[in-house]
Amino acid sequence: MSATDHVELSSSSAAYGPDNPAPVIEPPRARTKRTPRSTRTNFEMYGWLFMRLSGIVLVVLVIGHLLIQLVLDGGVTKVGFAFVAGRWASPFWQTWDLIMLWLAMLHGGNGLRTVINDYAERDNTRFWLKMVLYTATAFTIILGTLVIFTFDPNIR
Amino acid sequence: MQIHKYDTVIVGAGGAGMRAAIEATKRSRTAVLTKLYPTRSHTGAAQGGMAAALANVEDDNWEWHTFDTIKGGDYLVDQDAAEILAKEAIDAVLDLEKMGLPFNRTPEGRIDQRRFGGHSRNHGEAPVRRACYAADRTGHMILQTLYQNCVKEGVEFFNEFYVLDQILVEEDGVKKSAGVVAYELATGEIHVFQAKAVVYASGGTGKFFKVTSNAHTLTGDGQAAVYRRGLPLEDMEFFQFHPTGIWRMGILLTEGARGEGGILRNKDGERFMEKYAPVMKDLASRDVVSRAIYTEIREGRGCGPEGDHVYLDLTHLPPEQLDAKLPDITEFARTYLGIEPYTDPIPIQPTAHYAMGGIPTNVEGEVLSDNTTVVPGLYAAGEVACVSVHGANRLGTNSLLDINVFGRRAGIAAAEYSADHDYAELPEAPAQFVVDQVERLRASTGNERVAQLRKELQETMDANVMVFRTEQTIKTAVEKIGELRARYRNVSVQDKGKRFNTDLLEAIELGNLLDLAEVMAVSALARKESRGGHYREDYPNRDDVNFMRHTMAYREVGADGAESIRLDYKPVVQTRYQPMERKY
Amino acid sequence: MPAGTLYRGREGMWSWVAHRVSGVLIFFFLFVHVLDTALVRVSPEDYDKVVNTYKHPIVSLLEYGLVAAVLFHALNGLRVIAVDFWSKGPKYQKQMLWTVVGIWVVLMIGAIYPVLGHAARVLFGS
Amino acid sequence: MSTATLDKVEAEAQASPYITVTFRIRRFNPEISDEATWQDFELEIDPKERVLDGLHKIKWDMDGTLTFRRSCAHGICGSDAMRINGRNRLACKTLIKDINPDKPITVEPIKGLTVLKDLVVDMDPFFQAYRDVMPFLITKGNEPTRERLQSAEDRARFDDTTKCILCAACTSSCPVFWNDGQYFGPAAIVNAHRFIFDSRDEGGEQRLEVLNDKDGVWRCRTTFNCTDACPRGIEVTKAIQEVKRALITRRF
Ligand SMILES: Cc1cc2nc3c(=O)[nH]c(=O)nc-3n(C[C@H](O)[C@H](O)[C@H](O)COP(=O)(O)OP(=O)(O)OC[C@H]3O[C@@H](n4cnc5c(N)ncnc54)[C@H](O)[C@@H]3O)c2cc1C
Ligand code: HEM
Ligand code: SF4
Ligand code: F3S
Ligand code: FES
Repeated sequence: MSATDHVELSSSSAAYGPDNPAPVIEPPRARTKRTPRSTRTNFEMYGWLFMRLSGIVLVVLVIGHLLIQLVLDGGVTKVGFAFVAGRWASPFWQTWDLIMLWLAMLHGGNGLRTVINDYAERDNTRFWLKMVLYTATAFTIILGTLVIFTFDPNIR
Repeated sequence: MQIHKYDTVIVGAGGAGMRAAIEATKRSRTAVLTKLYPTRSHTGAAQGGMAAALANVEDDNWEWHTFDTIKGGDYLVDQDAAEILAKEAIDAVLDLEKMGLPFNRTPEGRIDQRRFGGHSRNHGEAPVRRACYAADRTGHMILQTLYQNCVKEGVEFFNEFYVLDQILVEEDGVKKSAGVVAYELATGEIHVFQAKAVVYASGGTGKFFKVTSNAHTLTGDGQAAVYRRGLPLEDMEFFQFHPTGIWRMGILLTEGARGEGGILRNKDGERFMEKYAPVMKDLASRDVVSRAIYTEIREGRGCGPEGDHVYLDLTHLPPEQLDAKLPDITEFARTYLGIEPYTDPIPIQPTAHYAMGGIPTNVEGEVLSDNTTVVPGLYAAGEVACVSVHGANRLGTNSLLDINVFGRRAGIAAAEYSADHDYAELPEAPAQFVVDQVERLRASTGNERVAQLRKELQETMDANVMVFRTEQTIKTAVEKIGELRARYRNVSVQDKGKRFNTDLLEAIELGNLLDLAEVMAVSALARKESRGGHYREDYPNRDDVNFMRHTMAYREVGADGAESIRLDYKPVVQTRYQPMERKY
Repeated sequence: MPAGTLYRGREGMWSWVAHRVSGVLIFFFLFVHVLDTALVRVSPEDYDKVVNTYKHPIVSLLEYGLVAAVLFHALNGLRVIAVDFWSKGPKYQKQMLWTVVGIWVVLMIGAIYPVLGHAARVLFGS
Repeated sequence: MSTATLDKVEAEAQASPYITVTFRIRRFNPEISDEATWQDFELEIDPKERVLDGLHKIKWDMDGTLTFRRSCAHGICGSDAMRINGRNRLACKTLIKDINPDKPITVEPIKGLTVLKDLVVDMDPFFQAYRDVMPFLITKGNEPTRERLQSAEDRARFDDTTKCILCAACTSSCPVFWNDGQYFGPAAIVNAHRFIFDSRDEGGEQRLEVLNDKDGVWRCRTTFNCTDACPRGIEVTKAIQEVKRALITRRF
């Protein structure tokens, strides 16, 4: 028997008393009473697995990327249009950056989805935040992909 | 005030209550009222095991078990009931296994069994392995398993509802149960539960002692509710003191510790039980061991600066065995005493443990209003009841058995009764008593504090009606309790609110404890013999001529409103075992 | 209304907080990083201009922070994976965390010169 | 037998060195105010006593309105999980000397469940999550006449998770549960684990299906607060991990 069933939610300025109790302190979101039906999809499981698998691949890609960009051959100083042009001349680096882009964005996007699910308290907020997230993610992925594929070293 | 209507109402969701609920729910519309969430019940504290002559590890049969139960109870046991207990034990254990209880297993994959105090092969020849167990949390597993099955069966629980009164009505000159009155902790609301059948399974009453293995919530509410309505209480003088409670705290260290080979030692390191029980030694029955410990202490062989305890020595047992078989109690020693049981013996002293007496019932769980008359629609099972399978002293592991065997029986009997009977008419203002009680306490401006009275009660009980009793000490206790009862009228509570007013409920619980303590002391005073858990130094022998009979205590209210206790006696049912001297 | 106290979680909880914060930071960085890289498609001059601002000491410092976040996230991510897939993982999670922190510190010290060296040269001359 | 340590234990007990400690308790009584407040109580206590003893001293001798749940007083009923010095514990299993009595000892209700009064929270959502994982043995076919056989190893497989006393210390320590009460929480998963890995049970698939839900096991972020908080020493995170792996192996 939960006492909440009996609580009057009138937060009147009248002094609270045994017959006029104040509202109890609810957590941000109380568990709904529904008994969950099995969702019958494995979406969350695949998401979870994807985080780990992509994570492992990303370790190689991202750390390699950082190494090249920031450490080898003089670090950031060397980076410039010419440097990029040189690298993307090779399909190897093109693929590398492409995979890295996709995996990192999907990994980060899915991670942020979890974060939003955790912290957004109202259903509405949650929905819109996720919409913004998906749009931004999709936009970034598409843009990045285009850039890598349509890159033209002779643009100048 | 709300009125609810159910076929069957069960008071208490410990082992007995939930075992009854599983049966009753299948057969009738059942509500279980419990002052604790079911899994908080004290059945969960039971450690050692549950007896049944499964003969999984060595030769055994239910007749030997019956004999041990009767002998353990110092022949005050009703032998027909003991036979049922031992016979149905086997199915009771197998039923629990089928419900999912994870018993420890033998190498062949069957339920493992271990030794326990007082359980013997062939009428006392040697200890036998009869206790089925799940590490040292058998009670925990029983409670969890039963709750799980209640979830499965969809049992309807009213959690944190305190039953405070029994509604008895008279129809055609017969006292009948019409339902119960309960107080909802969350809101302070009073509820009347009208029911065709009511089953009490509200557990023990150990909290009138200070050093006790019992929970704070074991305050004998069920016993007090029916006693107040004029029904008798049986054998209340018999209370079991478990030999091995943690020194000063009373937290129980299971007899299974000795079953696994643990040894009691005095300050000289001597295994003193050899003197008192040459055959069963440390595994003699509990009353014998508890007395032996106090004898050692009194004769100056107790341990510690004040010589007020002895040791339970497990140091010779391999740590792996302790980890596998006694993980919880070794942890108690570490947590509460800062002692490592692998290397150090544990200081222990006897602790108030189990009420052998209670609401008298027959073997179907039907409550009796005198030596023979049944109260239609009223049932009881578990520690609250007295069937009496434990007589003057309960054997270890027989209580978990009791709650399962007689819990089941009471559940079935109650549901069958409600199937073919009608509701008894509720009296006018059925909740009046509780309403008044609650109002009086809330309004009281008296200057007595609950905690103070309870403390004095516990101290006098510990000092005067513990393991050793004499006319003198019991009289002191009776007087003190009388004084406390008078002062109780002036008790007041600080919390005047409605929601979760545990202050108020502690006051009501104290009232119950005072009533029951008085019954206990008065019953003990009249029993001028020593038997089982009741040991009178002024009458050190058992007296079968005058006292081979159950005490029945009734509350009488005189014309002037003065209360008194009337004692009556009931014969013991004897079938095949004649009383003999009890030796271990 | 006085809030409750902060939950005094232990290693596991704080490492998760750090993992989450670093993950979110990296995501936002990545978002910006893709945008600026996209400039190579628009105009090399603009790209070089932007990239040159990256060579500013303050940005180097930020970069160092980014490396810290990525390295921690990556290493701790591997720990989380070990906790999930290695049956002894949960038992050794604390040891693994301290290993992660250890490696991370070493790598971060190693990264001082390559990442901050340039900034130091700009600031203090070479 | 090393009597040295024992003598020490007993000597300490003899000296009964009462000390003064401050309990800083988060009070809330909707019959008085809609605000929670911190209230300090100073009391004399033996450091070997439990926090529960301290609460009792307050309730019995100072302020009868202080409200909390408790029953067994030795850590087996699961009534008195609360947040002591910022961490979930059982008041009856926490000795004063183990939590630095020099500073005020803070006591608050567990997090993530509705606070009804002082330290009392609404346990219904917690038990509901428990009931939702079908925490009972599911078998098909005919019942055997005797017990079902189970080897000692099979029995040991799920021993750890049978120890659960449903105190909610784990679930209410879980950061995922705090801000999102929808998550099943570690306690429910522990109790599902107890059956999924019981060789006698045949309902594992259904339970796994329930926990495959979007609020099921996948929400666990392995923060280990549950494992740290569990008064029964259950390796909760490990149990969750085993359930996750069981789900994966069954799906592939
Ligand atoms: C520490 C310890 C160890 C033990 N070990 C063993 C052992 O190894 N073997 C053995 O056989 N026996 C053992 N026993 C004894 C045995 O555990 C108990 O006698 C038995 O569990 C009692 O069960 P019960 O169902 O009658 O009562 P309980 O389990 O105590 O349940 C009582 C129920 O009644 C409810 N209740 C109480 N008052 C009210 C009220 N006013 N209104 C509504 N509900 C109410 C409570 O909420 C609770 O649910 C042990 C006992 C203790 C204390
Ligand atoms: C470098 C290698 C990386 C590894 C090994 C890695 C690993 C992981 C793992 C295992 C998780 C899951 C954590 C959990 O479920 O508890 C995770 C979460 C996350 N990752 Fe990564 N990751 C890496 C790179 C990245 C990158 C580049 C980004 C940003 C784009 C990122 C953003 C996130 C986010 C936002 C989360 C969610 C955090 C949370 O839910 O608490 N990660 N990472
Ligand atoms: S798993 Fe541990 S902390 Fe969680 S409810 Fe069970 S006993 Fe309590
Ligand atoms: S605290 Fe929560 S996040 Fe997982 S490891 Fe425990 S369930
Ligand atoms: S009071 Fe039972 S667990 Fe603390």
